[in-house]
Amino acid sequence: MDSFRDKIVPVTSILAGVVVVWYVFAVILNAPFQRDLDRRAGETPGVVEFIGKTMSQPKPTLPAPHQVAVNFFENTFLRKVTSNRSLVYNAWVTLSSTLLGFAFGTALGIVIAVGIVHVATLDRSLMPWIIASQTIPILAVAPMIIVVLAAIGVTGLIPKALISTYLSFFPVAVGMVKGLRSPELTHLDLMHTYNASPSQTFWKLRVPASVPFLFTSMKVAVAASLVGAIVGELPTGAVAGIGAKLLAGAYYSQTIDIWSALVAGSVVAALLVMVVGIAGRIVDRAMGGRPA
Amino acid sequence: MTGQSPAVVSAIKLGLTFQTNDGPVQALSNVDLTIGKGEFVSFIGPSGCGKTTLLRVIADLEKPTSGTISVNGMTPEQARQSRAYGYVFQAAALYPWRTIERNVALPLEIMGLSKAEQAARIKRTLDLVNLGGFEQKYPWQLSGGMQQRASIARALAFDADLLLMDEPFGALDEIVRDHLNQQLLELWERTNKTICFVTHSIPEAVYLSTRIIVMSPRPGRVSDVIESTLPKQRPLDIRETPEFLAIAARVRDGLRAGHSYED
Amino acid sequence: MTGQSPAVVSAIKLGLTFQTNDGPVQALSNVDLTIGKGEFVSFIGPSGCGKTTLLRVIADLEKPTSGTISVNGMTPEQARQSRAYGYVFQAAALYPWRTIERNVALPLEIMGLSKAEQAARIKRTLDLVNLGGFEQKYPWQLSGGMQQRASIARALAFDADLLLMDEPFGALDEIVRDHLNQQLLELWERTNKTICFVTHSIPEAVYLSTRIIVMSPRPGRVSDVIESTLPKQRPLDIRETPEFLAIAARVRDGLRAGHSYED
Amino acid sequence: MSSLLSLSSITPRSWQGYAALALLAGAILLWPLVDAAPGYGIATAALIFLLLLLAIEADNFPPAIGVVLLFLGAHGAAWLLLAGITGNEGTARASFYLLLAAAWLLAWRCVTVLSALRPTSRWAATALRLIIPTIFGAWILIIWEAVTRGAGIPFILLPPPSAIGVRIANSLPMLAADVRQTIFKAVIFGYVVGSGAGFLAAIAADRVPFLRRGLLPIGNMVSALPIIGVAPIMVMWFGFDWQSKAAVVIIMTFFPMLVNTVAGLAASGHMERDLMRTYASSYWQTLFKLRLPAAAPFIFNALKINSTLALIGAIVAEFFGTPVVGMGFRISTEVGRMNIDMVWAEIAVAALAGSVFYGVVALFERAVTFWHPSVRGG
Amino acid sequence: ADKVTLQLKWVTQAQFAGYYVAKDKGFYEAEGLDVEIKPGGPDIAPEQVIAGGGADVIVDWMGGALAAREKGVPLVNIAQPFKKAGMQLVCPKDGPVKTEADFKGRTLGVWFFGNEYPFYAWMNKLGLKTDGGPDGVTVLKQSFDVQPLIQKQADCISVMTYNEYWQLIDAGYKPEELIVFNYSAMGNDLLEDGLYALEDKLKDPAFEDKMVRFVRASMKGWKYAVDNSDEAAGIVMDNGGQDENHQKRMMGEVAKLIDNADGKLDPATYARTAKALLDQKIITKEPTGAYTTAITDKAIK
Ligand SMILES: Nc1ncnc2c1ncn2[C@@H]1O[C@H](COP(=O)(O)OP(=O)(O)OP(=O)(O)O)[C@@H](O)[C@H]1O
Ligand SMILES: Nc1ncnc2c1ncn2[C@@H]1O[C@H](COP(=O)(O)OP(=O)(O)OP(=O)(O)O)[C@@H](O)[C@H]1O
Ligand SMILES: Cc1ncc(C[n+]2csc(CCO)c2C)c(N)n1
Ligand SMILES: [Mg+2]
Ligand SMILES: [Mg+2]
Repeated sequence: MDSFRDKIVPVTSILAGVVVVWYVFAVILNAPFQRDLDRRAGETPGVVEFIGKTMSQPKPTLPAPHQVAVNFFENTFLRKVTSNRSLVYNAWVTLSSTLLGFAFGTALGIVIAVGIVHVATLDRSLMPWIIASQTIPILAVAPMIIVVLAAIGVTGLIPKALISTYLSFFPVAVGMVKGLRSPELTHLDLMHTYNASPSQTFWKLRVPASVPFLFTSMKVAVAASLVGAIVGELPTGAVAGIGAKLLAGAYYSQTIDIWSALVAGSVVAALLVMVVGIAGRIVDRAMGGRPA
Repeated sequence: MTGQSPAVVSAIKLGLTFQTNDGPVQALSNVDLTIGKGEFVSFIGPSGCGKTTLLRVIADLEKPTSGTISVNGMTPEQARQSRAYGYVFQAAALYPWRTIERNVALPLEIMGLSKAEQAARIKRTLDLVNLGGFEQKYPWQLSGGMQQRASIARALAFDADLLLMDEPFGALDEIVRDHLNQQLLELWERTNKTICFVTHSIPEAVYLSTRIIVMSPRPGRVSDVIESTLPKQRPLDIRETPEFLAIAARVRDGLRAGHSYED
Repeated sequence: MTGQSPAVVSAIKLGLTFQTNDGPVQALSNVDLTIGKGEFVSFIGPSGCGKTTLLRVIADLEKPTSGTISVNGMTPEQARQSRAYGYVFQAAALYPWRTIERNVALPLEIMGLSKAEQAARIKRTLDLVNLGGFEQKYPWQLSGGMQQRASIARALAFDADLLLMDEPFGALDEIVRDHLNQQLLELWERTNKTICFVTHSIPEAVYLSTRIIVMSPRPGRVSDVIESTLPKQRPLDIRETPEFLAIAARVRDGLRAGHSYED
Repeated sequence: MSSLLSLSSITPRSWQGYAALALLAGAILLWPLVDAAPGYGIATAALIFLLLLLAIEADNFPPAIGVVLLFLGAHGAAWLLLAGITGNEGTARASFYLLLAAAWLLAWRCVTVLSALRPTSRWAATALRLIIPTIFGAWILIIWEAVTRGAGIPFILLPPPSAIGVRIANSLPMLAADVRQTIFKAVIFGYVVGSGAGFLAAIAADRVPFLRRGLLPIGNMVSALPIIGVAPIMVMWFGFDWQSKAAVVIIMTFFPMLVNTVAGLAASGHMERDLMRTYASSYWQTLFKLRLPAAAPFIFNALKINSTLALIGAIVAEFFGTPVVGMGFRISTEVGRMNIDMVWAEIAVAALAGSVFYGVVALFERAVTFWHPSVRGG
Repeated sequence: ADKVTLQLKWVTQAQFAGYYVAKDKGFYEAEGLDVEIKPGGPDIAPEQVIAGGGADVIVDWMGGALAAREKGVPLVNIAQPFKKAGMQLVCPKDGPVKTEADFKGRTLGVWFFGNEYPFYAWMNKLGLKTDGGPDGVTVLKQSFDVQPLIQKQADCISVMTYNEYWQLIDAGYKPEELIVFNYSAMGNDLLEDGLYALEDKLKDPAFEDKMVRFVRASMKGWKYAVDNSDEAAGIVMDNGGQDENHQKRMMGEVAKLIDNADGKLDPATYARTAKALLDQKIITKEPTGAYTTAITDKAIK
């Protein structure tokens, strides 16, 4: 893989490209409303002035990058990290339930995959229902889950984490079923000749063989987990967290707030995925992985 | 020798047909075979005649579609479950995520041996196949022949009474091969193991075996069984004796008969 | 023969060191080598002495860490890009999602040959290695030797002027091997290809080659170069002539010298 | 008949049988089944016991008959139990649940016996493959029905499956319209475009090192653009109709495909790649002839995960402004109207559609990656 | 102190200022109550929360409450702090809609999730179909914000007097540039924020007494909030409200809906609400016992 140093130039130049396109779109998307405003105010600004105005609306359709950047900077660095307006604080709230849900989800996904691979009855009966469970729209049942959990006294982090779990176990389960079944047949035969127990075959062969699938799935799962945590914040009163910021932003049409919360969410996501990726590479290295 | 000692492998009218996308393939047909304790039996035959398949049936890696087979008086499955045999595959089948040392340790871990015992066996067998110094390498860092030797070491470390070896020395040069042949004979004599050995080399088969089973293809069947008249003690230069050459010639004839192209 | 024809492979002070988790491994050191057009050069040497590595360097699959090498007067990379050679790997490396036929077709598709030409070449080479009738099978449905033959067919179908063959006949029995040896010699004579051939069999090396390069390990280097005095026309029974045996003895001596254990 | 089944002669042959017998005894101790006035008729109760005892005794019959007895006994008893709760809602006592548990254990035994069968004909194998998950699923519904009605759980918290079934039957045209809007427009379009875009991005990143270094970290950022943040923006950009939902689906399905394709492209073996090098095969030839086939198991992973993600995405996106049709619209609206049965009807349809979708992808996977050990049988 | 859990219909904002004020000012404590206020959110249905045992009393709109009552959750209105409806439909003056006669063929933004009944009742009255045909209106399910109007995706949208209306003003619309159809002003209003508890629990005198004290303290809170709107907005902010100016403005508007803070239900509006729901088949039979004046009668002498 490439070193961090190798990545800086490409990442920054692609980001720069994104920003340029973003500005163009900001002007285009904000122009109609600006024209309305100007028409109602009876003004006819010049092109430059008009473009300037499209990029400084308080509630733009698409905020310009610098508006988001300023908002992001203020809410990240200029606020006490304990303030509930601080993005750091809100990101942390979301992150904590993400991580808990991700841990649950990965564990559950692995357990299900192990069951499916080892128990014929489960393979046949459980898988269709797991698939069905994933098509239940989470936002529709999240409130009911939270209501029910609250009724039995479970509140706080756990309900949100459970929604993350629900979303993240599936990629892990699907990937691990594939991964645990991916050992070469000769490798399985070898275990057979040793009369290895299922658990020995599992630990010594299936698990190592499934590692590439596991980490790939975990990248998807950690992202799904974050989405789950954010979704789970809404029906719990949206008190704190990135989801709460998004909701408040949406409710008051604070598009700049929405976008800076989105940026915060994306940064957290990218970091989480990178951490999983790095963990994957460390494991691969430790397993004697051959450089490409 | 066959009659008196109890049968380790006994097959009657064994047959195996694979179902493939374009019709059935009869890999074994009507194989009758008895191997006694302490025998060294070589299987030789044209490529694709069913040698590997036969070994796999003995090892319970493949179920016969007709006939019966017993190993140590049990079904192959029971024999496998009692860890009756060690198997050297035709391809090395090393686990890429384990170093050579850990690969050899694999069967020992599964048997639950103590760390000390594991270490001793690993050292002994790796030295035997001349891989000392490569313990910490991963399989892809070894040459083809070294990988094959590592897989032999792994099977020897397992130390079962029955050894099933599928062309273990195919990728080795003459010198190493001679060396390992001698080592194997020595081990066999010392431990009275029963060995089923697939090879393509006629001299190797003659040099090592008490009995040579010649197979022919389509469908795979036993076409000749040659009892060796060579003494148990076999120095390397026994290979120049007329007795040896006579046996070799007979094997060659049997082999040639099974081939579709005559030159 | 070496001097007069233009050099197909020319290596000067070639060295290659692998970096591994527990220190560097010197796979090749100070290898000087010139192979002329139309030569049949065999490489023989103990397991792990660098034969495969040398072939891989010629094929531009590995970059030397010292010295220089040219192929057809170009860098190995340019030679590879001009599709100067066909390569038979030590392991079969067949693609599991392709039938045998489609595996042999692979290089032909890449070269962009017409369907008719592809079909003709596939038929010809599969017949050559005696795999007619197995066109529609998948690799895992073949025996080890059949897989190896399929991979030989694939390389032959490619039909390059330089053939790099890494123990192509390792998993084949004597009869098939003799047959393929003859086929290969015939092909070589007819087409004036240059062939680099790794083998572990001394008779095979002597029988086939115009020159035999004996290598020795740690670090891998050329320890002896033996020019064959045998005529170009070689019936199989040439292997019993004193001349043949003399060359074989010299190779055996060279080989033994490179081995660490003396028996 | 009654002499055959006199209690003392009952001999179970499985732990499920023993447990069921114990539960039966418990049920007698804790009689009656319900608190309410009408209760269960004596005949009904006796029949329930008879059926359960028959099922417990089933293992003593030849397997073919035993399976049928297990099946009929467990499900007949369950059916009688459920039928009897009508008019007695919310008054079930421990005894009721014990009998239900006994029936469930026997159904479990039935599934175990069925799983162990080695059918000889293809037809029987297919039938078995369908029957086993069906029994499993049926019991989810039976227990759900029994608990919601037995314990009288408020309808607006969780309606019983029977009510949902009735609702589905009565609202077919509406459900069809919603499916058309959500699945046939937003989901399919978004799935194809999103998966395709993730795939192409992975190829681009693979082809151009500059993009690999730059695009992948940014691709990671797209991974968690939370749907609730993105959905309103997409509505803003692409309007109320299905296009904005498709856009959300594209964003949701992009990342799994990107990550899996990147991993899959690294999955081909070294020797196989070397072989391609010896042919001086071009990048694209190597890609199509080696690396993509080798990546197929990973790519199908993504396609499977995406098949359910796309559905969730489209439905949830409809919570944020839609025309007055669509599965997500219906769900959020009917929650507000306390028509929770309609909500579950939509969920059931979504689950069915998702399973079919997933199943189709899985069938393709088997056909395309027939050579992979996981398909050849590992 | 007796514990009471109150589930709000929406996030913390001045719409619920009375309860927060009552809590912060110690009015609940003075009645011997320990009140927990649970904020709501999108798609959280207070009816479900109370049915699941997660709350003793909820803030709900009459439409949702009566629908839930028919579905087996016997909700009873015990007080009605909001006398008027805050919902209205607004259209920009420079758009095609000037009067009710212009609706035909237009696209209108409506909130669902149980908030759509007044709109459908109104259209019913006007004889307009809502299926998107040329002689009816096209209905859009509107989300949290006022973007559909700004984006011109709808010709008119729903707003609350105390909330989204001001977002339009903030977005640059002047009040005189907007045409407002206020449901209360048109006499089409259905009852909004009321307090609801479960009928069977109310039969318990101890619980009833608790509710009497709760309503009394809550209405005291409302009165205080109406009289001290800036301070009330501050209290809302302290409890997690967003955007202080917005809350102040909201408080001012909410005050107009409270009238005199006695929480008494107006039977005429109740009857109209029930009839509209019946007309639209939201409920199938005339509700009985869906409200009680006993609590407010005892609470506010
Ligand atoms: N990728 C690699 N990384 C590290 N070491 C390697 C690698 N490939 C080969 N080696 C080492 O280089 C040496 C030469 O290996 P090579 O494969 O060339 O041997 P060889 O002569 O072909 O042997 P054989 O006859 O057994 O195939 C060996 O010691 C091997 O361990
Ligand atoms: N899994 C399989 N499916 C279908 N056919 C198979 C399978 N395995 C082996 N065969 C066929 O069975 C026959 C015997 O194969 P086997 O591997 O036993 O040969 P062999 O004697 O070991 O040959 P070699 O010396 O080349 O290794 C061959 O024709 C082969 O094509
Ligand atoms: C999903 C959703 N539903 C309704 C509204 C409208 N709304 C805003 S405030 C308010 C009063 C609730 O007590 C209502 C109904 C919305 N914005 N989002
Ligand atoms: Mg074989
Ligand atoms: Mg080699």
